[in-house]
This record gives sequence, structure tokens and C-alpha cells, in this order.
Amino acid sequence: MFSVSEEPLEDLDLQGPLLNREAGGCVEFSGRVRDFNQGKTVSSLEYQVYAGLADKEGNLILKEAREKFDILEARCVHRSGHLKIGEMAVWVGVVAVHRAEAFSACQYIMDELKHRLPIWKKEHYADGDSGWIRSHTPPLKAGGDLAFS
Amino acid sequence: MFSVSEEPLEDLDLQGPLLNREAGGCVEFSGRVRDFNQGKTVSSLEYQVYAGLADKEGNLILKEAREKFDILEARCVHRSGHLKIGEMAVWVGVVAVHRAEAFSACQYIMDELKHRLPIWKKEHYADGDSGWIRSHTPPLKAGGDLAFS
Amino acid sequence: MRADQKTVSLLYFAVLREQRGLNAETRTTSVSTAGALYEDLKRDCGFTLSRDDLRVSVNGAFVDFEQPIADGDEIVFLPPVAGG
Amino acid sequence: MRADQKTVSLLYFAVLREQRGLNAETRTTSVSTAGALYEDLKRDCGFTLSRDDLRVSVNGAFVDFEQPIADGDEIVFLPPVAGG
Repeated sequence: MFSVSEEPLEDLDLQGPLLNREAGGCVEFSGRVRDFNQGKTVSSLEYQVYAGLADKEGNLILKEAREKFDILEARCVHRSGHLKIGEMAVWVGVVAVHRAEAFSACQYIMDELKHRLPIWKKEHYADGDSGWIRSHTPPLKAGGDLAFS
Repeated sequence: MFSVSEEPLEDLDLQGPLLNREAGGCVEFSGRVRDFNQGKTVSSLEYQVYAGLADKEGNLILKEAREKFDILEARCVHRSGHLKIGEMAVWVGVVAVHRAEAFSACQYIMDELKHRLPIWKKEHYADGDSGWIRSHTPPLKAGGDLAFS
Repeated sequence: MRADQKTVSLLYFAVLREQRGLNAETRTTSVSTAGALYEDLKRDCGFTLSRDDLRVSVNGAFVDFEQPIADGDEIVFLPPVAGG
Repeated sequence: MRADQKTVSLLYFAVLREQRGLNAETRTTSVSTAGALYEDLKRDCGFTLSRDDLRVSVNGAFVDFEQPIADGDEIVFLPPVAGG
């Protein structure tokens, strides 16, 4: 239910596989490339993905969400490659009978994947400069806790 | 930014009007007609809307959300008329720079509109029976608090 | 028409629409509040919902049942809602 | 090949990929842990990130830097991530 796509997410039927006759409510999150970040004008964004580990970690996050929240199903697709401004970079969808659970689960999934998926993004700026974006959270020391932070 | 539609929501560009180059994250909620409610098999659902008041109250809820949460924009479309199983009855979309605010605002809007919009739904059951659905919240006594509950 | 009489528009939704058999009507009345008007309608039309189950709007705004009504008002008694 | 030598596969991402100028390579080493291997790479390839900035995965699972490494392992040193 987690996957990485080199094709534009706009071309995929994202919500379709989640819908079934039981599902009363669907909460979705979509993140798009912004044209401005931390004071600089962004012209494009490049995503690198360690696909093998991303699939494993992404599916683990979705499994955690299904265990923690009373939901019917959850799905996430993350884009890889070079994205233009306005293109969708990530999509998360959750269906549930009770909408409060769907909201909580969708937010949990987004929070976790931001910190745990082995995905890196490089912003290319209008002035020709570029830089790798660091997560706001410093990485955990390696040790007993294997969650990527 | 609030509207009632007699046309299927599936035919509308719901998210489009919300997207702009600043909007990093979009949270959406969509509610669809389920085939089962409180132990009975549902064959279709009929929505009656007091359109003049629904527009006013719907736009008031969106305004409240923009005031309470740090979001860029919010939109809601509610369906009226006779809906088949699986059709979308309501859609809420919120765009924000910070996704936590978008989640909170979207949830606020859904909670409020469920209790405040002058919209009624009648379930038609497979056994030929039918019934108007009551909100779970008892109505407030009329008085100083004019919010519909 | 007596001085205290006024003609108001009524819209009906959900179970009230079904019990009345009409979407809308005009009614001439001499009562002075929305609440008293509903008691008349309840008696005349066989409405089963009590006032405690309803909200009332006059000219597109929620008001108190003690709100005085005036000639030409659009009055709606709203059964419990369930949007979404 | 000496008894303590092993050949491992390395994948590089983000700033490490740029500093190495390669997406992947194989390397023969006699060190025994992932942490010691990174110290060698840092010295040989001019990596600027310190071990505290990184996580390490061996054969597709996050592990401790003290994890012993074996011949044939796929080892990835992961710079701070920023998905979404």
C-alpha cells in the first residue's frame, strides 16, 4: 500500500484503490512543490529515494497506523525524480467509518514518513544555487531505537 | 467558498481553486454514501438543503476556520438531491503552509458543518423502508447561542 | 385584514415537508412570535416534532422562538440536521 | 584475499552521492564494523558529514554503527532525510 512513483502522481488514480462500500469518510493529504522556501525562490525540486528501504519503512508506517487507529485502509504514494513547482510530491489517503480516526491516522502517517523515509530532496533555486533540505529533527543516535528521526 | 451542488461532486474540479504556488500542503475530507447504516442496508440517500441559509452558515464556518487556524484557504462543496451508494456527499479542502494547521482546520469544518448546516438526509433502505437521519447531537435550546447544533 | 394580522412565507424541509405535504406556503396569522406560530401549525397540520426538537430561522438567520414576526417574513422551522 | 577481508556494496544518496561522485560502488575492506567503514570512507572520499549526522542500514534494515559487517553486505550511510 506504500509505493514510490517516478510518474506524476497527478496521472494516478490515488483514491480509487481505497474506496469500498463500507468507507464513509476519506481523509487525504497532498504535498506539492512550493516556489518559495526559507527566503529563496525555488525553481524545481529533486527527490532521491532509497527504494528498497523506503518501501519497507513506508509499509511499516502504514501498518502502525492501522494498528493505532480504527481505520479501514491507508495508502501512500511518494514521488521520485525531478519535480516542477506545483507538482505533487507525496499523497496519503485514509478511509474509515469514523472521520476523527481518519484524520488522526493521516496526520500520524505524514509525521512519521517525513522523518523516517529514506528520501532526500534538493532544492534548485532561481539564482542557480541548490541545496539538500535537512529534516527539522536531528537524527537519533544509532542504538536500540531504530526509528529514523 | 462554500457551495451546494446538484451535480455529482465527482464531476467538479474540487481541489483546483485551492491550489496556488504558496500552498505546500492540502488536506481534504470526502464523505460518501455508505451501503450500510445502523444495521440496515441502504439503497440510496436523499439530501434536502435550505440553500439560502446553508450558503450563509457554510461560509461562516469557513470564515471561522480561517480565523482560528493558520491556513491559506478553505473550500467546501455539499451535494444535494438523490445520491447512489458510493457517490460523494460532501468535500472539504484546506491548504496551508503548515500541515498540522490544515488537518485541524479541515476537521473543525467537518465537525461544524455536520451540526450546523441546514441539510437533511433521508436513507432509503433495501427493504423499501426509509427514514430521516438525526444528528447525534440534540439541538440547542433557542437562545443566545444561535449556532445550530 | 386586522391590524395585528400578517402574511408570512413558510418553507418546509425533511419530516415537516412530508407531514405538511408541501415545500412552501404562505399563511396569514395574528400570532406575534415564531413560537406561537409553530404551535398553531402543529395543531393544524399534525406536526409531531415538539418545539424543543426544532430551530427557527427568520429571513435566513437563526432566531429565538420569542422573536416577533412581521408581515412578509420568510420563516423556517428546522428539524434536527444531519449534513455530510 | 586475507581472512578478515570482505567485499561490500555501497549505495550513496544526496550529499554523499555528490561528494563521492558515484551512485554505488563495491569496496574491499578489513574493518569489522559499519562505523569503522564510514571513518575509512570519510578519510578517503572527503565526506563532510560526521557519523552523528548519519544513520546506517545493512541489507535494507537500520542497524547500529557497531554492527559487524560481512562479505556481500549492502551498506548505506543515510544523510538526514526530508521526504514529503
